[in-house]
Amino acid sequence: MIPALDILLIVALLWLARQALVARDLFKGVVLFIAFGLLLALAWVRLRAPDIALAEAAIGSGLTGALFLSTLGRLRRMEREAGQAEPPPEDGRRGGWTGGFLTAAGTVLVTALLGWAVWALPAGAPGLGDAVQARLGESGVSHRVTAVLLNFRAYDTLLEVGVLLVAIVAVWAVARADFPFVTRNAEAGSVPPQQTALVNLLVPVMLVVAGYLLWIGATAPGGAFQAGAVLGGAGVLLLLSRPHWAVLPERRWMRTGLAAGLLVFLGVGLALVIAGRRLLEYPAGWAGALILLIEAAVTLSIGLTLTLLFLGGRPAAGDPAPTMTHTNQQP
Amino acid sequence: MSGFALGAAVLLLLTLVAGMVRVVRGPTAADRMLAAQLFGTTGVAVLLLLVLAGGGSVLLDVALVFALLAAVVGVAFARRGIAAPQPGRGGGHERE
Amino acid sequence: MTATTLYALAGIALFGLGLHALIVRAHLVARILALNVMGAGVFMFLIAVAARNETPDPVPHALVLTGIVVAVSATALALVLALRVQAVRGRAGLAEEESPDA
Amino acid sequence: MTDGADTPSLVCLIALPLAGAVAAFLWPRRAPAVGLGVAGLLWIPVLGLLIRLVSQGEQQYELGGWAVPLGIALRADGLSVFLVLMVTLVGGAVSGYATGYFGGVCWGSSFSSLPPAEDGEDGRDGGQAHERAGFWPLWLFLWAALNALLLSRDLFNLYVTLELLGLSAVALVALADAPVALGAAMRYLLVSLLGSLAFLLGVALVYAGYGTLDLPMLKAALGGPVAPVGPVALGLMTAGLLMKTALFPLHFWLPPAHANAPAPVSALLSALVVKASFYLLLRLWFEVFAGVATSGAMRFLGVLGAVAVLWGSYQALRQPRLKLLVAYSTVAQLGYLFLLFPLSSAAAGGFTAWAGGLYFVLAHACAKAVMFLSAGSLMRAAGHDRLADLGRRCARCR
Repeated sequence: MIPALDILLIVALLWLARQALVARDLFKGVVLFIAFGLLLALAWVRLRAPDIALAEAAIGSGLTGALFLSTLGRLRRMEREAGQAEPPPEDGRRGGWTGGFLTAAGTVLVTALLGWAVWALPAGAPGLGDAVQARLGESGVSHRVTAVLLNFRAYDTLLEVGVLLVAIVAVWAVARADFPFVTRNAEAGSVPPQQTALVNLLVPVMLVVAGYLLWIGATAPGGAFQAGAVLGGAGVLLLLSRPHWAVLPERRWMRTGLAAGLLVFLGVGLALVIAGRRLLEYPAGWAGALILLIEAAVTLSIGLTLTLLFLGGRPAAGDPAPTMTHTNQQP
Repeated sequence: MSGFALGAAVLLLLTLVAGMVRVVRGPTAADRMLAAQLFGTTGVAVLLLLVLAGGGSVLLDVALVFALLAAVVGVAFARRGIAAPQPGRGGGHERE
Repeated sequence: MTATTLYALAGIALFGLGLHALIVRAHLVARILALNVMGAGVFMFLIAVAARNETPDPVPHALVLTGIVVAVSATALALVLALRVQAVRGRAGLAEEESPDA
Repeated sequence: MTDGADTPSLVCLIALPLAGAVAAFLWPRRAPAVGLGVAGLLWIPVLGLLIRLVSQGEQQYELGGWAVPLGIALRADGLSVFLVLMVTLVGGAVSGYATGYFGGVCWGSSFSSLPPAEDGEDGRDGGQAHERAGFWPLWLFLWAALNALLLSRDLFNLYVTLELLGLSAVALVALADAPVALGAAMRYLLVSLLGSLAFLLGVALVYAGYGTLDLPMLKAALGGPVAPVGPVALGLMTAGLLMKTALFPLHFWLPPAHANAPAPVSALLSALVVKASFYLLLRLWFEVFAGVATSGAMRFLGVLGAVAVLWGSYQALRQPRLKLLVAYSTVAQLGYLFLLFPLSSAAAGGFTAWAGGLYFVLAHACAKAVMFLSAGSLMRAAGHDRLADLGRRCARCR
């Protein structure tokens, strides 16, 4: 007997996803996607995964939603400046009715095949839960997910912190300083006093919450990712309500802060190698402290990375005056 | 107590369905966004009810993060509206 | 059928929904949205798998946390790239003629 | 199998380029020196690893001191060390070329509106400084991802390396700011992300069915009765990897991406990046899932490869631009690689097929890298790569 709550949640999730994906109006699609993310966090709670629920609430619906919203805003502005009154109609794709039917049939077939494989999964429920439980005492933390992330499978996490740095280098390489948002946001000018008041209230609270999540991660759901995401949320709020921040020139501390997570993580790992241990093989008694050190640096880097990813381009260099012109030719 | 809390949670989820209709039908961008923000608030309420139903106090943290990040989305929406004004029609230019 | 099986199947269904939208939609933002829904489906499947046990298996939880952060990085890069495509071409879509033999 | 705890060559192969990437990001002006330094220093762990492989056989390294399946292990056998050697060789050569390429005049794009970069340090050459600043950290991340992928024996870890590889490769393509390059990068990114997601779902299915992520342990677990989850997971992972390897008919993204990237990037993508996902296919089909993969499926891959050879060569002959020609020839050459699947399962010719296949991988990596680098130099000299006009220009050079 499946609880009504779960059935309702799953039906709502599937329906929202479908609506978000078929919406011709992209703004509608994005808002539906944000709502989808909120319900997804509830689903994680129902599946007894509070760590994921925390991350989803912060990243999945929160920051990703904000990213999509600001992208749509910038797209519309570009379209208007290019003289397109209405957004151009989406091109029809792949040969009309038969093509559409074949695509749909193919997707249904693939999904059915996957569903069949899931349905026929052996009942034994194998997994590594017991192995984690058995070695938890040696990991330096008492929360099992943190033990996996920062100790048993810390190498994955190390590479993944690298992915974050790649993302920022990539965004900076793709979007140059003459990117429209940087200048236009400054021109957008006055921020309503209500927003300033809200931000002044929220940002300190978010900083405290980020610190709390970082600290609690050793013993309970929380940790560097969730804390970094909340920190990133605070950064996005500040970017949105201090227009002059958006044209803040690139500074040394930005690069240092962005790289800090990978630097400390790799540094600790290699120091242990030099000390004759293996990569990220924490000495007994030191594990807890080293994990906290790494997590603190990673939290800082994630927060800064998410903020600067939201900026959507490399910060202006040197001269803070927005003199850059952006070209927006029609092809 | 837990049965009552779960029942109330189901009821709140049902109210979300009403909210979804507003998101889908619009007609203006602000309608959709407000409805989605309502989702966030209802989500917080559902989480608190699940705490009552024995879900553990960790859900309070989730509810806290929910509430904080919903504000980020709200501000992102508002700034988007300011940064992209359309003469005379305010934020409602997504009218279908 | 248990609730976890239902969630696992729902994850697969989300993957399929996203896949279809990724193929049929032309606008880049819509396609990036589709990829995010697909990712959510994979994550839901993994978390449902973890929930089969009496105490949830922490390994899939760690994997999904990693996956969520990777997903937001990729999404940010994709959106910036889509904006650049719009800036240089006037529309956020990919021209079919780009791959001459397609 | 020897545990390499006392010689951290395996770790150095990954940590060195990773540290180099961070350094190149932090000190953009020193980035070329960092890149060349990494390219030179990497030979130490590579040769150390080679010596140990020859003297002691397969090497492995348990990261964090945790035994599999709880922890992650690195593993180096003949196949992976062969490919690591190839990456070090080609990567070093391309790094050398890139110092010259990104040091000189920038072709094809104007950055005149760009303000001076790097805290005003590089005021003299804003545009190239920008391209250069992007190239080195991304290339070093790509290098770290390649080595990590070739040495990993954990499925989820492989997913993370695939993402690291894919994102840095896409960003490298986008370094060429031309409209057509941006479109190509966008297409490449979508394909790459779709491929990663398919792979990840396959990994998730494997974990659901067999409770392990370690490749050798999975191989042992697959020896039992076959549940539908095994073949379906293999199918998903294969589909994702075929997209990334650009096997016909999933090759549509490759020619524009490889042809429009800056020349050193084209060389890296064609010579190394597509080989990484091909290597993973070999691992999965011939080692881990050997009991699951049917000979019919192998023959199917072979047929696709054969069609790719014909189609890619035909398209290459039709191209008006030099770099597009070279890119389509990559599509054809990748087709040859897939002939390995049906040939190696033939009872008699198995060993010959493997030797030939690996020789071909190396030959193609070297030849294609050189071809793209030469094309880049020609483009620099002529200002374009239209085949019809290149001849005249080169005649004048003489």
